[in-house]
Amino acid sequence: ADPLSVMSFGGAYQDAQRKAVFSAYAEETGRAVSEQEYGGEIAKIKAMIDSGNTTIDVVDVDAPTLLQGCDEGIFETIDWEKIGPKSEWLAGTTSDCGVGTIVYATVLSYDEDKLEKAPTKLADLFDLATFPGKRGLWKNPATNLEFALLADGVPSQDVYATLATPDGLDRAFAKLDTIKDQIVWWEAGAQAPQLLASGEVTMTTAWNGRIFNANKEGRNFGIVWDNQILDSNYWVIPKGAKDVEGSLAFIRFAVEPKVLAGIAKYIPYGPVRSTAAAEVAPEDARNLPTSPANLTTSLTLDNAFWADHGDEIRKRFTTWLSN
Amino acid sequence: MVVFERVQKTYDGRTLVVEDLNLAVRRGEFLTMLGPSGSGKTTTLMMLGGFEQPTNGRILLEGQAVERLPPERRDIGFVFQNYALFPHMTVADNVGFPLRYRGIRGAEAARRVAEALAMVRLDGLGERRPAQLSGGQQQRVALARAMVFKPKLILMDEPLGALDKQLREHMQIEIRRIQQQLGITMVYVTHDQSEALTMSDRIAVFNDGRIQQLSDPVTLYDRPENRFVAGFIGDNNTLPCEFLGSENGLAFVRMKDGTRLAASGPAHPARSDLTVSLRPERLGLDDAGSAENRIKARVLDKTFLGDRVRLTLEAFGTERLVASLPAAEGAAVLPGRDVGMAFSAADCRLLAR
Amino acid sequence: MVVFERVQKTYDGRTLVVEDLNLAVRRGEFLTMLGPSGSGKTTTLMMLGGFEQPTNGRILLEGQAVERLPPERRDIGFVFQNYALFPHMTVADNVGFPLRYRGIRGAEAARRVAEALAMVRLDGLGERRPAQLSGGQQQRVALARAMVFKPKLILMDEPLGALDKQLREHMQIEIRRIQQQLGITMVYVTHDQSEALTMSDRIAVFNDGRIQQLSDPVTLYDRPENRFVAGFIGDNNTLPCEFLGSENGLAFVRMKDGTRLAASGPAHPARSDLTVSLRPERLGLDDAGSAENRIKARVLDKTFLGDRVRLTLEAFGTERLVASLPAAEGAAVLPGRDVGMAFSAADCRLLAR
Amino acid sequence: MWLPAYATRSERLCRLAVVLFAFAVLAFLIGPLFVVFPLSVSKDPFFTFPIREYSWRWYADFFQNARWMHSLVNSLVAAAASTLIATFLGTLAALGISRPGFPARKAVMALMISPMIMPVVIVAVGAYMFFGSLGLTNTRTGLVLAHAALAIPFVVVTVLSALSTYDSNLSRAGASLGAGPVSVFFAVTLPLILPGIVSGALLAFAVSFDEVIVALFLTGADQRTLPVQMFSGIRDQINPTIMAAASLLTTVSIALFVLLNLIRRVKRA
Amino acid sequence: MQIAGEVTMTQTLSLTSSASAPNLRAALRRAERPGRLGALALALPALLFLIVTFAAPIGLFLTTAVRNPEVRDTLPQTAAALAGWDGDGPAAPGEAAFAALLADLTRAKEDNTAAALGKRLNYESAGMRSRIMSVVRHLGNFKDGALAPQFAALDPVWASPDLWAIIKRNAAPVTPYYLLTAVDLQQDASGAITRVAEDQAVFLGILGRTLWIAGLVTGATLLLGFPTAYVISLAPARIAGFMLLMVLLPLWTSLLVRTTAWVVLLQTDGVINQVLLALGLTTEKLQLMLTRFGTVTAMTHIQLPFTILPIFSVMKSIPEGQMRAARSLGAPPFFAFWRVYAPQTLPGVTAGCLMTFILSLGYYITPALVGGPRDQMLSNFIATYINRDLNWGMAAALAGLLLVMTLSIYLLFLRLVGAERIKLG
Ligand SMILES: Nc1ncnc2c1ncn2[C@@H]1O[C@H](COP(=O)(O)OP(=O)(O)OP(=O)(O)O)[C@@H](O)[C@H]1O
Ligand SMILES: Nc1ncnc2c1ncn2[C@@H]1O[C@H](COP(=O)(O)OP(=O)(O)OP(=O)(O)O)[C@@H](O)[C@H]1O
Ligand SMILES: [Mg+2]
Ligand SMILES: [Mg+2]
Repeated sequence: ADPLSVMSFGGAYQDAQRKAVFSAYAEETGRAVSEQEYGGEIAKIKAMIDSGNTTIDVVDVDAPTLLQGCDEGIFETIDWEKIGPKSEWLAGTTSDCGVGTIVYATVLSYDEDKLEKAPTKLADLFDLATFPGKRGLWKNPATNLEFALLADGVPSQDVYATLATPDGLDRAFAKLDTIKDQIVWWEAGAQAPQLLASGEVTMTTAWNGRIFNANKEGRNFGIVWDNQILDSNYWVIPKGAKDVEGSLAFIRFAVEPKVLAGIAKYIPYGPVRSTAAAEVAPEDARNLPTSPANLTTSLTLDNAFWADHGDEIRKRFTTWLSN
Repeated sequence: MVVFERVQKTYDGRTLVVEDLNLAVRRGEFLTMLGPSGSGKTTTLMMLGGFEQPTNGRILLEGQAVERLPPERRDIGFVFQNYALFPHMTVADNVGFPLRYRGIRGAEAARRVAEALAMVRLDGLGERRPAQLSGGQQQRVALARAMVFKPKLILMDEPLGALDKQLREHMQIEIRRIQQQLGITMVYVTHDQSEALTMSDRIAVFNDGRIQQLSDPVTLYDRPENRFVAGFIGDNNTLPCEFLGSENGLAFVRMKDGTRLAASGPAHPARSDLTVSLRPERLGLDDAGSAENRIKARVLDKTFLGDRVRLTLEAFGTERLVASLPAAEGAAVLPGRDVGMAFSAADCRLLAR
Repeated sequence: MVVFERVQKTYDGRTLVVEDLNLAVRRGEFLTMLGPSGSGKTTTLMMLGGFEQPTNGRILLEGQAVERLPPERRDIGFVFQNYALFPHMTVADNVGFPLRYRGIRGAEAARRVAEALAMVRLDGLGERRPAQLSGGQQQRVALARAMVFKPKLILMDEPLGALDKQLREHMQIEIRRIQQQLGITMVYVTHDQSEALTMSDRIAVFNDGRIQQLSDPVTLYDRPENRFVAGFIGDNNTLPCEFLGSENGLAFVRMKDGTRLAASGPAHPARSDLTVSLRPERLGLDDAGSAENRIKARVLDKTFLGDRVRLTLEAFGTERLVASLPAAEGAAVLPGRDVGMAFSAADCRLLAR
Repeated sequence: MWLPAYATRSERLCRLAVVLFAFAVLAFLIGPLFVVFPLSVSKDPFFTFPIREYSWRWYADFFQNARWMHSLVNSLVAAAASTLIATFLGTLAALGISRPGFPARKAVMALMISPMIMPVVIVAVGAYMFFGSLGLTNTRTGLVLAHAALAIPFVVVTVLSALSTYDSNLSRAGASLGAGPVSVFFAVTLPLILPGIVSGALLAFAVSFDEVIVALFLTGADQRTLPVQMFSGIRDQINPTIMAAASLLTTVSIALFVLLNLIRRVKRA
Repeated sequence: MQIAGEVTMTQTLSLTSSASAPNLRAALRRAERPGRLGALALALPALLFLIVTFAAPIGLFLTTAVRNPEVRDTLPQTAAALAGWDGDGPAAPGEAAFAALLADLTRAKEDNTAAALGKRLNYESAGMRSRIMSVVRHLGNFKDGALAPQFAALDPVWASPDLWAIIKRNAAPVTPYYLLTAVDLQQDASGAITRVAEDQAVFLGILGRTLWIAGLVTGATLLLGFPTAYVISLAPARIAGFMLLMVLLPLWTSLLVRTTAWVVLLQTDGVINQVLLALGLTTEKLQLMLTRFGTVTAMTHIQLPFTILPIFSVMKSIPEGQMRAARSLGAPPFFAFWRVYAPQTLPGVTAGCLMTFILSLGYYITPALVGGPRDQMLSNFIATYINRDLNWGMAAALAGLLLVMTLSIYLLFLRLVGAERIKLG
């Protein structure tokens, strides 16, 4: 059979997938996986489908892409019969067109070698008095506004309701204002550890996997799990894929508890399938966002909220940045 | 051999660069087109070479109209002002170029090239590049290249313009020699009157897109047909006058101050706008010789020119007149004094326009 | 007014471009530096203008050494070969430029500019740009600009080189007129001998960084001091000869074939390398006049030159000789025949080197 | 040369200052081209100075990693193809434009040059949309067509400038000697403007080989070019392999540049 | 015979009458036509190629700035039903409109077009997307009978006219929405054009920023480039040749490599900070990366050759005699330079500065990699709108804005300098 073409986000994440999933799949089925990578642009997937020549069989997408693509019908509908019981997935990580794979977190991180006193809670991000220095933040309103409200004392279950009101939005921006001139913005996931490594910032929000990896390369970065924001990735099959059955078979393999749990060995992204959690080695589980100790104050990103309000809030965010 | 019939040419649709050209080139002659810059000489040559189309009129080559004939099929040699040698080819390749397109190759071609190079005295330089040659040598290569395929007609557009005086005079003699030796018809363009006078069988004087006069050099100099030709070739004093009548083949005119002069020229000039034209060197000191005209003039200025002296004179009332005397003869003339001058009727041309 | 004292100049530290220049320019005179290309004329002028430093020697301006004086403080007008008009300024601004740095502004400046433009006959063109003027007009602007601040000295480096012949002759007269009218001292550079002869009070002939002769035009032409000057100014036949002795102020020489000629020149020339120099136009047909020298020669070629005829002769055995006769006189001479020629001893210069 | 002989003392000082300034500017121009070299041999996976340990690991990664090699091949193929198209079309166009009597020369030139000044994002997005409707996105054809369009002005400009020093009398001479228009072109014109065409082609190659934005939009995973690979490298996964790639690219372009100038110098001499 | 005679007649006629100007022009045109067509034929392939692969795509893309197909294509029945409804009133439209909407959305669900519609309507009013999608999700739950209450039950806003007015307004095939938004304007419910709220007004700011950065870069290149070009023009031939090579070399190295290099230089632990620290010029590391300073510096570095080369070529053509003349006329050195030399370099300065300004307007890579959020230029936003939001209309409107600026300066360039004067290397 032709190799199965799989596209993911590249970097350490894809390295982990390769080790835990792709090679195992090839070994087991005899069908090679041809890897592609992309930056998460939905436009890329759409362009491929529009060109009438869908060359990629399976894509790893983030939640907003899943939502938008599903609505627009650019993904094949998933026949869950062939994947497994939906009930084994965490709430909100199943969809008509996508199968949740891992959960990652946006967390607060710092360089333990450079700081005398380590931050312990999210609110420390906004505490310039105790922790002077630059802050790295993702250049995107999502997560930052949530962090702002959380740090301002809004309970996680009320965050989106608050954010939906003009007052709540103002409150979030006001909180960000308090550290605005200390912020260094990053855009790509790899920049956050780079900011820490180059000493550009004292602390930064970051994707937990990236921090983990930096530590593997000899850094000593710390993570504050308090108020982490969770989001998940999904396997989807782009419309018009040549071999839908084969794609489904691959996805089924990829989310088998053992296989899925294997990813955590290489990158600390937690499996969304509850039956997989049990398969994770305890020494790896510690680093996962989904480990119970880390989950106490977490917030799950509401992508529907951002689909509805993202446009407006992003404009406001852009203006706010420029002033 | 070549006939221009009512040829007109415009580049911009407004002004005629060539106005109405009628000209027949004879077989074997050396015809020069002489004229000031912009008078349409190059344009005429380009039309003959096939690089420009006449806007109106016909050009006949050996009796055949050539409008439809592209340049490469006209079999005319052309020497361009800057030689237009192909810089990427050796001298031999340059000269052999036309042979290639005439199916002449190999030993025969080599022989012809060597012959042509020998003709212009460049034997042994065949392997050089044009850039390795002096201006005069490049000129010879261009000549050899235009001759090597034995065209009946060779056109040259100011071929010596880029050379210095000495080399130019030398090449004039060479070109003339080759032309006579091979009996080629040549149409030659220059704006240097002495070059034209030296080399040509006939000269066509161009101005404003028209041929002003077409004749042999001596006639051109001695009997110019209009004021332009008189002024363009050699120095000239032009003085307004009035026609009185003619007698015994001589014309009589009255100058502004009433002086009567005997002149040569057309018997019954119709125009009112008449002048006499006097060459400075044909004015001599009044030595009681046989000259028909004698006048008194005041010497305003005297300039030393080496072999000659130039006098600026005032005569016929307030007219300025320039005379050029041999230095020895002029030595005695002093500025501020009056002097008697004489000249023959033949040297005093009555001209219209 | 200007004195060069043992001035030397080298650009590269190896060859002396100016070898040993001693020259005094008199107040109010028109002094021309004449010489072939590369003879150091421009260099000399540049040193005077302050644009180059002499390597050795002194230059005195009005008795003062000027080495330390930058060009803008020398108060010398300079007309450059390509005029160096400022293309971004109007003609009036160009001419007014030097006034600005002399504190002359407003109405006074305007008056001076208008005056200068009137002097060069360019009234009313003040608002044009240089690019909108013809070559001759640009030349006048350059002249006006160099004069407007009334310098005592004006330097000109081949100011007419870019103009065509007619315009050049016209401008020669204009420049001479202005110079005489204002009584300015002028140092003028040219390589055109006729220009030098026409305009100058004195001419310094340069060659190889040395002044070969410094005298007035007539002397220069009639009595060249060496072969270079004789050859450079006017046409010339140079023939080797042997010195026999002098008598009554005349020198006698023997030519290759033994012919004896009377010549003028130094009484006791020391050198063995001697020639006589004969100007073509000083050779006449033997008319039994008073000329000291009479020879027989064979006519090889005759070329028509308009007002004159050029004869190529063979004489003194196998020597080539060129003679130039008035067209009328030469009409009877036929190539291939022998002809008698005559010339005076004064026109036959005995020269060393 | 640096100074006229008549310069005053203050002028000399000023001039000295300006000359020093100019050399500083030249250093500013050249210096940054070389900072990538040390980083490419640093063992650290982050771009930090001073370098703690040296290693060739990133070069090894570059040459062993199929993705980098694949993108390198993609770039070479796409650049070669678009160079061919652009050189052919651009040279023809320049020949036409340089002829006397070319109609509407100014307007045509303005259009021909415009890919050079058009913000590349607009070109990229336009091509992305238009080619998408033709099924040309995510194909090498689409990328090559777009790159050829971007490269044409460079060819046109260089060939035109080569033609401007070409004496049209040479063509006339060729014709007068019996060669037809096509023969004249191949025997006379082409050899003489060849240096211009070659430098045009080199520029076209460089344009395509270096282009990021259009390639970002038009290429799918299979056609990804080296610059795209580097771009995502810098943005998404800071990885000194791009420093190795950058060092190699810089070395190659400097070598090409030096070679080109040597050829020119030899030709002139 | 007769025919031949006639031919000569007409020939003679045309000859004699040809002196008059119009005929002359016609004759000229006739004589020149083959040459013109031949020349055009050579350029035609390239022209067609550029039109197809370059001009047409851009043109097509720009039209999406006003295209408005979503409502028209997805809700045809609703649009028809709303045609007669008076949108100004306080009431929602009648039952027919609800029925039509339901029918349209049922089809849309099948066709997968509902999301695009939702997204489009969401631009006009936040939340529209989820309202539409929730109707779509609940399609199966609608029962016979009055629809209005059932809709209101899903979301009360369906009972108000505002939402319907938006649908009605966007039934038109073209919309000014994107263009207006691109200049921070909006159409309110009544159709009047007003300014958008302060915190939504982004684009004029970005436009101004784009112009300002391009201006800064132009100024900086001129400041650095002019003296450099001057020195090169003075230098002895060999050194000048070497200096020119140094100017040209950056043009040959990859833009990406140069930008990467600036990342390395500018970052907080980067070369510049290290050097400054080592020299003791600063005690604290400066934030250079992700700042305006960094962006302008990197862009200046990239643009500098484009400014230097035209200035140099003009300076080279100024004869040395100009300065000599000025000095001989009495101008001291500085004035000679300022009044005589500098003005003559203007054509080169104009060409270089305009070129740099034009090119700077379109920067994307450098601001994206070196710039901070306040340094992102129009191009970056265009790309984001495509890549992240799939919002073609907005991208096209911003592209139109950028294009208008670029083209106006390009036209100025063509007027003042001319396309023929562009030289490479
Ligand atoms: N290709 C052309 N397009 C437009 N006008 C032209 C062209 N060639 C020549 N002309 C104009 O036609 C006139 C005659 O030009 P032509 O070259 O025939 O003159 P010429 O007698 O050869 O002059 P010169 O002695 O300067 O070479 C001039 O006014 C010139 O400007
Ligand atoms: N700036 C310079 N540097 C080096 N050599 C120079 C310079 N200027 C002139 N020369 C050399 O000095 C010699 C004399 O030059 P100069 O310009 O004085 O001659 P010229 O008599 O004015 O000649 P021309 O009639 O050609 O203007 C020439 O050999 C020239 O090459
Ligand atoms: Mg001509
Ligand atoms: Mg000189």
